[in-house]
Amino acid sequence: MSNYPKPDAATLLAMYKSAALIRLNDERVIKEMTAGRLMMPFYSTQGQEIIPSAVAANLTDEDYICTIYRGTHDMLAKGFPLEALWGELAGRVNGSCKGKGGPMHLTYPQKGMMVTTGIVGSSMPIAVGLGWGAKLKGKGQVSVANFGDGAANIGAFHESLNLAALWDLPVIFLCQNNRYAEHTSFANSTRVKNISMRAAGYGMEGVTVNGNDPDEIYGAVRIAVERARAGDGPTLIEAMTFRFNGHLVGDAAGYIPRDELADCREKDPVPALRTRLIADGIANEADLAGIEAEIKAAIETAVAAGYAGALPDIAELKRDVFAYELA
Amino acid sequence: MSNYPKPDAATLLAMYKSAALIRLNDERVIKEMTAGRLMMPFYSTQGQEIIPSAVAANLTDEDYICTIYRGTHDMLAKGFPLEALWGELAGRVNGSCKGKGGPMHLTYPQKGMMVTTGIVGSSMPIAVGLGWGAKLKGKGQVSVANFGDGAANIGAFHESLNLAALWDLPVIFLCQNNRYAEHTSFANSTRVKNISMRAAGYGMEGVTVNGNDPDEIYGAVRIAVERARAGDGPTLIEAMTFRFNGHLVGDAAGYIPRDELADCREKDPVPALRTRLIADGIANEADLAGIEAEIKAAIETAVAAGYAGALPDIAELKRDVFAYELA
Amino acid sequence: MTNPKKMNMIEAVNAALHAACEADANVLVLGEDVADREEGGVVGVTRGLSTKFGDDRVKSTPISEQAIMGAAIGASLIGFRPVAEIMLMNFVTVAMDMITNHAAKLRFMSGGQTSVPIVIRTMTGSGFSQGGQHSDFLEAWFAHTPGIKVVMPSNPSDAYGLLLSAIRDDDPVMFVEPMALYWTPGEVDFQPVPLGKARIVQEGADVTIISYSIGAVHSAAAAVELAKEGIAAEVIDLRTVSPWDRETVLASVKKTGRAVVVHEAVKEYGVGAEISSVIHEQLWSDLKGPVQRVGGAYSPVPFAKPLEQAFAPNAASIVAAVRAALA
Amino acid sequence: MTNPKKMNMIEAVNAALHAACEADANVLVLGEDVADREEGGVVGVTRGLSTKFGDDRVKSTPISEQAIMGAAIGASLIGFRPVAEIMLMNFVTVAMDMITNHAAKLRFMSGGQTSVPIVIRTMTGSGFSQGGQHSDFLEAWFAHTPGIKVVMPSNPSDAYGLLLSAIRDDDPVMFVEPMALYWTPGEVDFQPVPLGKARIVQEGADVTIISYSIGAVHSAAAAVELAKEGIAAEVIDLRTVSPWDRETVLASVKKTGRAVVVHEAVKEYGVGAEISSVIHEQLWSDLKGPVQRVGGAYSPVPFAKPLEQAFAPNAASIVAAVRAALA
Ligand SMILES: Cc1ncc(C[n+]2csc(CCOP(=O)(O)OP(=O)(O)O)c2C)c(N)n1
Ligand SMILES: Cc1ncc(C[n+]2csc(CCOP(=O)(O)OP(=O)(O)O)c2C)c(N)n1
Ligand SMILES: [Mg+2]
Ligand SMILES: [Mg+2]
Repeated sequence: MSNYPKPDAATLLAMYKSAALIRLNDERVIKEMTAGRLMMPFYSTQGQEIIPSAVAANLTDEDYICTIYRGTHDMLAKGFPLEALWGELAGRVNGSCKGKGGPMHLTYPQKGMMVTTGIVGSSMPIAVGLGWGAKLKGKGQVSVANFGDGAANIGAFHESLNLAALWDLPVIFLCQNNRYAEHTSFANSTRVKNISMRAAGYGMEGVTVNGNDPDEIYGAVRIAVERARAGDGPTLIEAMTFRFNGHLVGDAAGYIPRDELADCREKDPVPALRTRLIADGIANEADLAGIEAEIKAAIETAVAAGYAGALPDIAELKRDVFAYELA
Repeated sequence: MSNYPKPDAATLLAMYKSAALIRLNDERVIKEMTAGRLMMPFYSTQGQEIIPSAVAANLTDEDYICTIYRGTHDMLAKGFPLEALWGELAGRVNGSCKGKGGPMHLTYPQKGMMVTTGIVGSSMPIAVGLGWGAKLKGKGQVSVANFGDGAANIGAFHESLNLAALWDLPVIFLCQNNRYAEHTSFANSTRVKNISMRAAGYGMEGVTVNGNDPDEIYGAVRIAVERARAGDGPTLIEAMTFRFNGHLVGDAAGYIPRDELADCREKDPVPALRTRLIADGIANEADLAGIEAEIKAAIETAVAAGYAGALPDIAELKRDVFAYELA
Repeated sequence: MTNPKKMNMIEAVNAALHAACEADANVLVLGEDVADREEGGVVGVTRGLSTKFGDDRVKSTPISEQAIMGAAIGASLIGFRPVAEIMLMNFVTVAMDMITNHAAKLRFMSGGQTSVPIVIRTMTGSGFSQGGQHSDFLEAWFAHTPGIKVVMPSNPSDAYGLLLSAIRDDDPVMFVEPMALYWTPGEVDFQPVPLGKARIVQEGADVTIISYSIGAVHSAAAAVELAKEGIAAEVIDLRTVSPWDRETVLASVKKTGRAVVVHEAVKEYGVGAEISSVIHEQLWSDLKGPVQRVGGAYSPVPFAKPLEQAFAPNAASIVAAVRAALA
Repeated sequence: MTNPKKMNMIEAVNAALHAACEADANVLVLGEDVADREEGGVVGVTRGLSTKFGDDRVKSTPISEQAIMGAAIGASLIGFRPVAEIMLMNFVTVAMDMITNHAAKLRFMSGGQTSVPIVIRTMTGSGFSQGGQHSDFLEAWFAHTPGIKVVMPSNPSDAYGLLLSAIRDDDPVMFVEPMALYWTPGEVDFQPVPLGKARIVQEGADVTIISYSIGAVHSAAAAVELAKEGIAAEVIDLRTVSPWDRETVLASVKKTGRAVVVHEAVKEYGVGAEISSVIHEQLWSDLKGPVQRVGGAYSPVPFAKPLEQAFAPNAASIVAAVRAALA
């Protein structure tokens, strides 16, 4: 990985802005839930912020992503509008899905966020289809399938990687390996040490990188994106990371050894990147404090705007089932 | 493979008997179909006889197998009674399944033939369950899942191999790679050169052997069976072979290059084994002619007995749906 | 193609696919063996398409139904209109998640931001001695799934016209082709047939027989028998099972006061139950007796001929149900 | 465990699993996170089982529903009685082939040589803001599938008794646990409850309300409302949806002359249609009006609270349907 293309200063700063937004927004969501103002299953993404920030740094609005219930980080990094997010979490009509999808089905096609699924593994077959469509359009678009370590053991993974490789599709299979699938540790889900080695079984490039290391994950994604845009086919990237807040809000994660938790929290990638930006002279304390203040302000505006939206009319049950409204 | 355990003379002779039975019976079935006396989808196993003969040489009646619609070779090798087979093909009550299953669902638990499925890939998850049960019983039984090259690209393959490896189950995944899946060539179904390399992705042993070479396939199966009985877990064996008669009776296989067909037919493994038995002095022409005559006679008896069975009573529609008869 | 022509349903579906690909460059075709390299399908339904429209638009796939459906769904999200083949209806079971959790729901869950204009072509039906895993009619599962339409033609002309409309439709459509009618010739006028509109096969004043697919053919035959007894049956071919044409059905039953619903699918919890219930709910005071239902037996489809024939409805069982309705 | 005890459904199911494992060493439990290493399930339904009965009999699995079902089916073929958990009912969609093509059909297709005594435990239901892919009631699919039973308890005592009977049953059972009732306490008497027998929740002479699962609870609440208006509703909890207790239902409706069928599953093509049809067919001359149906809206389950509430039936909508039935 030493020979990986490295993110330049501007890119690192952009990645930090994205990571900070994801972290601060995630904390804000949990605050609303703890206060009992938001009722929903919420899958915190704290600890995984660097990955989508590195992905987004390599994509344009024309590129597609599919993600999972644990996907607000992927969405925000790619530019999901904050108000549309908060409106959706609040189940209001100003949500991107008019409140009909909720946190597990966030969608925003204008920026390529095509599907968020609640079914483990199902982001992959659909991302293959987006990659097929992208290849047919011939504009060099890329399709990214986000999924977890647990999803790597379900059938959809196998069929998707094989087809994408066979058809030479511009798809990036991004396994965010946070070591746990609900209560099951990675080691208890498969005999292999890492998922990326499975790529060989499909004739595909595969690599495992530290997803919390901005350089490693940025470089791996950049190479995969270039390969995809060049028409050289798909890549499987396994980004090692960790989820700080258990499976979903309310899960105390008693099944995770305390020292493992402590060790990971200590290696929190977001403050680490912040420290690095200052150390490398890319930004100073004041710059970053300013950025964070801006982000917080933007989030507060979005929270207020989200709740301000109207609750959907019952008639919405008859809309969007089909193209026409049901009688 | 040079260091593989080799079949002894008696075993080779037994394998030939099995292969000859499968070949002669398959020809007889096709004769009945051509004559219009049997109406059914039939998936000829001609060309693949050595594989199940080598498998059976390493199993006992206590071991389990699951196979697929193309499975009469696997069934006969493991000792499926000829009359129960012909009764089933004829849809008569003396068939092993009382005529209710037919050629795609041959079953004979007394000898461990637990499931024949018509769904690609589905022999594998069930064989995993048989392996789990075998492990719980602790009597050293082995479970063999037969499937084709095309089945190696469906989700059930992936989930089954991962679980069998994780649980250290006594399962042998036997991919009978006959180069085609219906009309699709192996090369057009995946980018990889062989299926056995996928075993590594599950932390499982995997090997590709010439399934038409009695020594290679016997040795590979023997090693896998010993591993399973010793409690050392599953194995993926890819046995390279060829189907002589297209996907099913009636398929002219126009999608197979003629020279490929000719070349494979020329390397017909059954006469090849016969020649070898004589060359190695394991049997002489008269012995083998006698054996073949016996087999033919046994088949004729079974054909007659099969048709002699009664057609099932309509009341059978209400039986075996549940343990009790429906009202 | 404008002047009417006699052809069978295979040819009609093939013609509709050609017309659709010709008319709209966004129409794609995928599935196992569908390209000409694989002989354009196991029975030739897609023959000629890849040669005419190219291997990019018409693609054979590995045996990976989840990936097939995912590829179709993903491409449909970005402007394409894929027609995906699931060879036999029983194989939808390995792709149910893609079909029911995704294709049917993405429009609604995204609040109308995305849509899935795909057609899932599949064939099925008993009568070919294929047994329990290759013969099922499962339309009731999809009719019970909001967001997907179910279309079931009974003749070549409807097959052509309905498939054109299904491909042009902006929502997912399950298009079920009855194998038993594949080789029955009929006059095809090459006109689109609107979804959701039933066809009155024959007018009659005494009783209404409501059916679709192969059931409509048996119903027409039953009507001929009934006519000999002086019973004038009005036969309605729903053509689209979901959403079904309530106006036409209710108007007819209002006139006749008696109804019989017919389908080959298992009677219990089948489509007939919904139609029967609605008729009772809507026409209580017009009904002269309870709606009768004719459907497949409550059992898997058996192999043995006498059982297979007893499993499915036929003209005689429909005539008997009509007599009961008139009693 | 003999003297009655107050507990909720989670505790009751847990107690039944303990009792079943205690009583029969062939009872096995498998599924995602079911072992104590994974905290005995995401809501603790299987807590304590692996500690008490060992990690061989009680196994957590990777996220591989096809393999989970295959493991259960395979083990059941050789004498075990596996209880397999599919965490949420929507996830049956990735294992439908194993359940409907295999578990439900193997006994019949093998002519009674094999059987599949498994229980598939799953939970579901709207009301938890989980949206379109985590809330569906899909019992109609399985009721339409010959060879598998469908059991749907509405209270802790029935959950305990029905689960015991389901595990002892020699055929596959889909056991659906309503999440909305998980935490509702009730008196449990630890007696087995026979499959196929409904329970008369409350007697009444004016109208029969037929329901099950969460619907039975709403129906009982509706009956209380109706009583205030002087309407005496007889409330029947089917408990087993397939096969359902025709005698009890028909006897009641014969008495009341009016019926309403209630379930949370989508109304169209739902279980209510079958029950309504049979009542009309069997009790035509006893009926004072058409059977009414109350069910979920024809739409995916929405996220936004007002929509989610409008989607599902409740006491008010049932009361309205009863008024219609009495009109
Ligand atoms: C097919 C299916 N099975 C089970 C579940 C329940 N479930 C939701 S998330 C999850 C764990 C997934 O773990 P992983 O893939 O590692 O992603 P992570 O949650 O760690 O990001 C499970 C089992 C599901 N949603 N879909
Ligand atoms: C899930 C599923 N998809 C498609 C089919 C139709 N089909 C039957 S056999 C077959 C080809 C299987 O090829 P392979 O696995 O190589 O086995 P072979 O027939 O060559 O022995 C296909 C596609 C099926 N039976 N099941
Ligand atoms: Mg994970
Ligand atoms: Mg093959």
